Amino acid sequence: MSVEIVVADTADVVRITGSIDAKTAPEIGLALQPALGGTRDVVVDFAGVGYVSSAGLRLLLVIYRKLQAESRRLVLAAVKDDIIQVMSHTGFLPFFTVAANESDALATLSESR
Amino acid sequence: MPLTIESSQAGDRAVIRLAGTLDAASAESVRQAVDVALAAQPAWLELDVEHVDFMSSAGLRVVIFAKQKQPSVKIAFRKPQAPILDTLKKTGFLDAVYVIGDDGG
Amino acid sequence: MDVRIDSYATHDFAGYRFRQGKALPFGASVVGNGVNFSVFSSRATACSLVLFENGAPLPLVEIDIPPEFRIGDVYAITVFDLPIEDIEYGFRFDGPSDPHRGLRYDRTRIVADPYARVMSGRDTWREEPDWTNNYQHRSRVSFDDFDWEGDRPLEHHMSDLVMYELHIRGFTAHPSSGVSAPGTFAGLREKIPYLKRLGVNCVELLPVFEFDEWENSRTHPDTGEWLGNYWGYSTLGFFAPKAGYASTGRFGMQIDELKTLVKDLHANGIEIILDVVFNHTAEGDHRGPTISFRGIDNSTYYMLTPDGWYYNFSGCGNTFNCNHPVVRALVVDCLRYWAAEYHIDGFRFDLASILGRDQNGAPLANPPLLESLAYDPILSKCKLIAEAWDAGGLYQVGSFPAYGRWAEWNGKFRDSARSYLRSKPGTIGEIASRVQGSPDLYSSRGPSTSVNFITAHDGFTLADLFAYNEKHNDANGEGNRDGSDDNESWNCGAEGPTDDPAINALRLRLAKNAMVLLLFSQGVPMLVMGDEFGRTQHGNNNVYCHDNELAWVDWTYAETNAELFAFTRHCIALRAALPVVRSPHFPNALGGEGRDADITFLGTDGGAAEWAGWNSVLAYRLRERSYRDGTPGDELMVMFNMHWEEQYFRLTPPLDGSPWHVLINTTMPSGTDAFQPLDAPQVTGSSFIAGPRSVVVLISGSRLH
Amino acid sequence: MQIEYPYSDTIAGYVQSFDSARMIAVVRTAAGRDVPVTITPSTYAKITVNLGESYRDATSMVPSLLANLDQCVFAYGTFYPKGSEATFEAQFLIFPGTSPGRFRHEEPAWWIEQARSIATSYVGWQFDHPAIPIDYRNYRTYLQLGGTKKGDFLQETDTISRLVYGMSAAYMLTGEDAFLDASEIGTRYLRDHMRFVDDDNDVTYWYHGIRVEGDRETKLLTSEFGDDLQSLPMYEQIYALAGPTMTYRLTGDPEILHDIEQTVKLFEKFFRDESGGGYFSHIDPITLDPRAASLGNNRARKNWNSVGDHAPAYLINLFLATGEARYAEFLEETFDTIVRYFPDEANSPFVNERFHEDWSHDQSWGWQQNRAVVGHNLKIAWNLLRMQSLKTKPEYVATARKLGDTMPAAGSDLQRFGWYDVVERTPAPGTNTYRFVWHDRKAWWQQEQAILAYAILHGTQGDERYLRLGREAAAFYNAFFLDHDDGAVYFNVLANGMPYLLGNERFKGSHSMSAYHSIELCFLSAVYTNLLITRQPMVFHFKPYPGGFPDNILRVAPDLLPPGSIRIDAAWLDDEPYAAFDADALTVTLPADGVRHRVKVKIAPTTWLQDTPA
Repeated sequence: MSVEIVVADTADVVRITGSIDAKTAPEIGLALQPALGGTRDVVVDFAGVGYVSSAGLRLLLVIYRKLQAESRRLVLAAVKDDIIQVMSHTGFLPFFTVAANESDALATLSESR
Repeated sequence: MPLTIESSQAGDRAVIRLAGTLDAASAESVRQAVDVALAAQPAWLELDVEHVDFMSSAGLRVVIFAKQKQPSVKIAFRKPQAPILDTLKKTGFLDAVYVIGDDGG
Repeated sequence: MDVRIDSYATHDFAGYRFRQGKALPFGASVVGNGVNFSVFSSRATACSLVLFENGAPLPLVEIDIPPEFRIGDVYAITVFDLPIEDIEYGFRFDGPSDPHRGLRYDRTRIVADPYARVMSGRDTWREEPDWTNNYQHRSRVSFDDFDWEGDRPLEHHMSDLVMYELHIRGFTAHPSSGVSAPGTFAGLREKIPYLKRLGVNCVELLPVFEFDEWENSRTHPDTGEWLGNYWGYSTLGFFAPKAGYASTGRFGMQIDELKTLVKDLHANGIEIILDVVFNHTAEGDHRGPTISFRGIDNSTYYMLTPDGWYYNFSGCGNTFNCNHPVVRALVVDCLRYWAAEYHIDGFRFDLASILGRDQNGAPLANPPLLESLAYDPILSKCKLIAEAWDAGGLYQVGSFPAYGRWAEWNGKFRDSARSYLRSKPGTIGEIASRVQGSPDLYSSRGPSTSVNFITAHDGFTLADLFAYNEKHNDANGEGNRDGSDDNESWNCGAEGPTDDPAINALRLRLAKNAMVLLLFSQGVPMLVMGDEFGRTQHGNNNVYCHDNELAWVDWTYAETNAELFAFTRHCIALRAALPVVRSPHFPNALGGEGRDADITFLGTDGGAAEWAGWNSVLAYRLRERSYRDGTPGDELMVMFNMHWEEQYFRLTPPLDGSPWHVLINTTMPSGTDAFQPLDAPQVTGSSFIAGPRSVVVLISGSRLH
Repeated sequence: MQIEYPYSDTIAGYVQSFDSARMIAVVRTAAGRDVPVTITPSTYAKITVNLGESYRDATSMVPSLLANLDQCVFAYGTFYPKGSEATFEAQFLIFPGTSPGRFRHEEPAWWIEQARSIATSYVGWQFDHPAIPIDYRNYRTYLQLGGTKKGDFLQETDTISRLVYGMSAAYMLTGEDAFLDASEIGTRYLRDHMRFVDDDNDVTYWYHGIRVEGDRETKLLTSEFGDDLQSLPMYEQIYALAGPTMTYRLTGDPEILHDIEQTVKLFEKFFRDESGGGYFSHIDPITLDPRAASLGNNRARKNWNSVGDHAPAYLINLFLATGEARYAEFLEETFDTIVRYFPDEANSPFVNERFHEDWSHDQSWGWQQNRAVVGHNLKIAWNLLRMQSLKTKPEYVATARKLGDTMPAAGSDLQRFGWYDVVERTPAPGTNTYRFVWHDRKAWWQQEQAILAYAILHGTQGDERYLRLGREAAAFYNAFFLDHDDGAVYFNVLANGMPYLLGNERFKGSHSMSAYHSIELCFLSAVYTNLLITRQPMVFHFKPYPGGFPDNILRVAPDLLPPGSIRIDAAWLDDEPYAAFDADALTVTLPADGVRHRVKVKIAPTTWLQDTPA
């Protein structure tokens, strides 16, 4: 598991590699602090994510709620289809804006606003 | 160049020899010549157009109209020049008439 | 840093750190950085907690719970720093094995937690299990958080419900369903727009508590068809949703998937009622497997004969000992859990009469369980619906101990409706009571007590009811011996499918007649999935074991039988539009003091009704109670002609003097067999001829303009 | 005089009351007369069925149907004299729908399926499709009642062109390839055999037809019809364009457009009356002179066909396909001329149809004298309202409504529904009835004009009376004109609706029939009913050639409808969803990939009605 934070001009981009589950969620949570602590919109790049467990989905929702409370926006990029399926069937999907890849994600953020 | 019209009768064959330019103006006189020729109920109406340099659509309509009025008559063009053949094609009339050369075809 | 003083371990074993746990709540719950396990057993001598890595054949560790951790009959332990998503757990109990005294402890077995909120082992529907595994149904730790976004149970008034009974798998398993996750909660969620279109506002799900579809599974000797426990009336864990019903069950996310379904149903105004089976468990009789209860406290959880055998009032081997205080508490905890955690709107209790038997099986005058459910603070707005009979011969339709709360599946509505629809002589009087909401049965409770149905999952489908005289259950592999022989069905002249247009037209008309009878009767109508477009089971009236097209909804019927669908939809919309047919009060059949009765039964000549047994024609005028104080409202003239010839009815003018309009006439072809009030054609004459075996409903009132 | 013998007739109207004890229903006719209709035990009833549908008996539903106030019904029965009265006993009833205000012909697929059936009949009859490939060499003008050929070897331009129109329209509705083949092959056949390209005058015109004799064919330059002998009638040239233009809407074949443009040139050069306006009805075959003495009573004349028929026959379709301003102007000029010269309210509710050069009325001509073709009046009303959607002018609406309001009393059958044929333009002295000129039969194409006129009158003017009149006309047509035995529609029925099958009127193909009006009716009824009245979406099919239409713009507006009333809801390219369309402009931008694609568009009314129950 690894987390990389890139500061793009419209938002902070968080690139996660590995699974997001009960084991990794706390570390990921910590690693995200620089981005979450800020004031800008956040893009989470899932290109390197193969599996998201219940705990992982919960982490994402918590992040979403935090940003929402600060009227900041969260976009998930490059999420694999089977993960999208799971998120859809467990009702997590509607909370998130999803983009095909990082650049699309940044584009959506710059468009609407 | 004015049009000269020369009619003759040979057995069941009426021949009208034309020379010059068959334009809209001269079409009316050709119409009369054709009417006369057909009055004798010939089996063939032969139009010798070897020396006709130009044949207007009006001239052609005279012939087509004649054929329509007397379906039994066979119509032949003798030695049409290229532009005339072309007109016959464009007007879809070629497959309704016979075209003959020197041999009398 | 964590400031809780109980957040540190006192004990250590094989690298697992733990301390004395909390006795309540029962089951496994996440507390800070640990997981608390609590389990009851009154006769065990020792208990150990067994932890597995997901799916592993052998345990990760087995922690003997120190004697000092036991308080009363409850063993509780908190284990710290567990990777909760990656482990399964169970218990091993030591204790006497003396079957004749009802004691069946077995140290060689690992048993599941009765309070397990997630169970693994059957994560994907019909995926062949590893039979060598000695711990088949495993408990798992769950997340209990969910973002409800302000949802809560809808609390529709009972009398406003139109219920729709469905089987999670059967509803969308068929390829024609066109959903992305066939046969799952997610699949049903994709069909919510369809339910909206149909107009139902409540779904009743066949059992969704974890069960084993492989229980007693076999292959049909002739067809080779897999036969198993498809319906699921055999519970493994009362707190765990069926993993195989969740497309995400293989990831252990069934809780979120089901809660999402509930949230979306509610968002669309549709309540969700669960069919719950507390009368027995999947452990069967003494020959059955030891899964949980038997190995934890056999004589507490089951009704036993004096010499330790299992009472079998359920017809399924054992009988859950519901009126034992401990078991009663489990049932109450369970229902509270589903109502509070899943926002479930109500429960239908399978063979509920068993819940009114004492520990020796004798019917109780005042069954504590039923009473405590009726007065429970969390369940106070939940629908409680009893299947008011059991397999032990107790039949309590109309007499079920209700405490003013309980509704009943009205089996008598089903029986008399079926008899009347096939023109059986002598049914006219009873059907008159049924259309009023069965005051003869529920006089003290009101029509909302009566859940009216003509078909249910158990028995013929509506289409088969008018296509078969006999059951055809050979596909069940029991020589056509299973299933009821008393179906009150009529094949209309040919057994099964036919090309005869007259017979097919009659069958369609009878189905429409049935829909009117069901949806225009006082009480709570219940349809079964697929009946709205003529689903067939080819004459099979007991498809409990079929996970195939026999039991699934074939959605192509929605096209081929669009006519019946459109008609049903019309009737449901009319019920919603016309409060007069879903009154919370029984209509008053007596006039007097210058006011008119709410309902008047009439003869074809407009005079008094003919109640003689030979008569198969029922006509009545039904009006809103507002007429009692002289305020005009809706008034209906309903004419049931179950006679094989057309019937002439003399019409008397409506009370408000306005003309009659035709709302329903099942003699008419599709599109003009039912109207919404604003389109209803005005009646031209002072009499009406109802076609052979048809139903006509006329309306008058302000709603028309 | 009082009628003292039993006689049979048809009553059409709406149930006012029904005494189910005596089985007597009172039916109110369009004239407002209440007729008691007795239902006897032997009375049978049926529901109107479409071509291709099986018989639907309604005998068992009669009491239910008659119990509906204002239920529409046709009753054929017998008047039995009884004192000064007469009782009417029904032999059979026909119900055009199974509840008041519900008409089967308003079902979304009704007219589409009717078009499919008629077109299928004709490709079978004319070309033995699908047994052998479609070849117009086998086309014959005359078809017997059952569709068999009469054995003549005459092929008429305008009749083939009408069939081509029918096939193109049927394709646009159904997307069936056979219909597109028939229209494209037919268009090519017209070009190869009927076209006269006149280079000296730089115009194109069309032979009246050909007589086929083996591999040679005699071209028929001038009309063979009695009305038009020895001349080139405008009417035939106009109808020569009907089929090709409709085909062009589907394919964008530039060759077709060229022929059309050259023919329009012919109209402008030789038929147009530069001084007086409008177009002459005939010109001399040789001199192309409208004033030639040889034309006899057709000399220097103008009539409905030469002035007005442009619009419905090809011009509106040409504008829909090209969107070119010059055709819009041509249309405008056409309708301005109509509203200016045709109405004759001082003398008659009917328009005057024949004119001298100076627009003075010609009321001595041939059979027409001072007589009215009822259908032409309705056709004018219908087309004025199409034009109204292209360019709004109060006089268009006024004239259309005037005709729509006066025609029922003057030209329709208020006892049985349906529309008459040719009547005197002025009532017989001392009466207010416009006498029938020859007979009281009802021709299929006149019904078409009424159905379309009142459909569009209601659809654009929203007046309930027009809806009723349109429904009555369509109910009569669908109840009596469909030939359920042999296919397609009858030419004529008697006033009471029974088919009239004698002489020329037995034919399924003739110089006026040939699947033109019957399918035009299906096409436009489907459009007006679905898109303007019941507000249901419709699907249309096209198959343009790559690079055919300028700028690859395919125009899919089905007809001239009120601006903003419809939009493209979805589009498919070879059945794959396709997004490159302008919903409100009703255009699809075709891919420039050099491939010929099937284009399907779903067009929906801008105000969409949800399906019941609401």
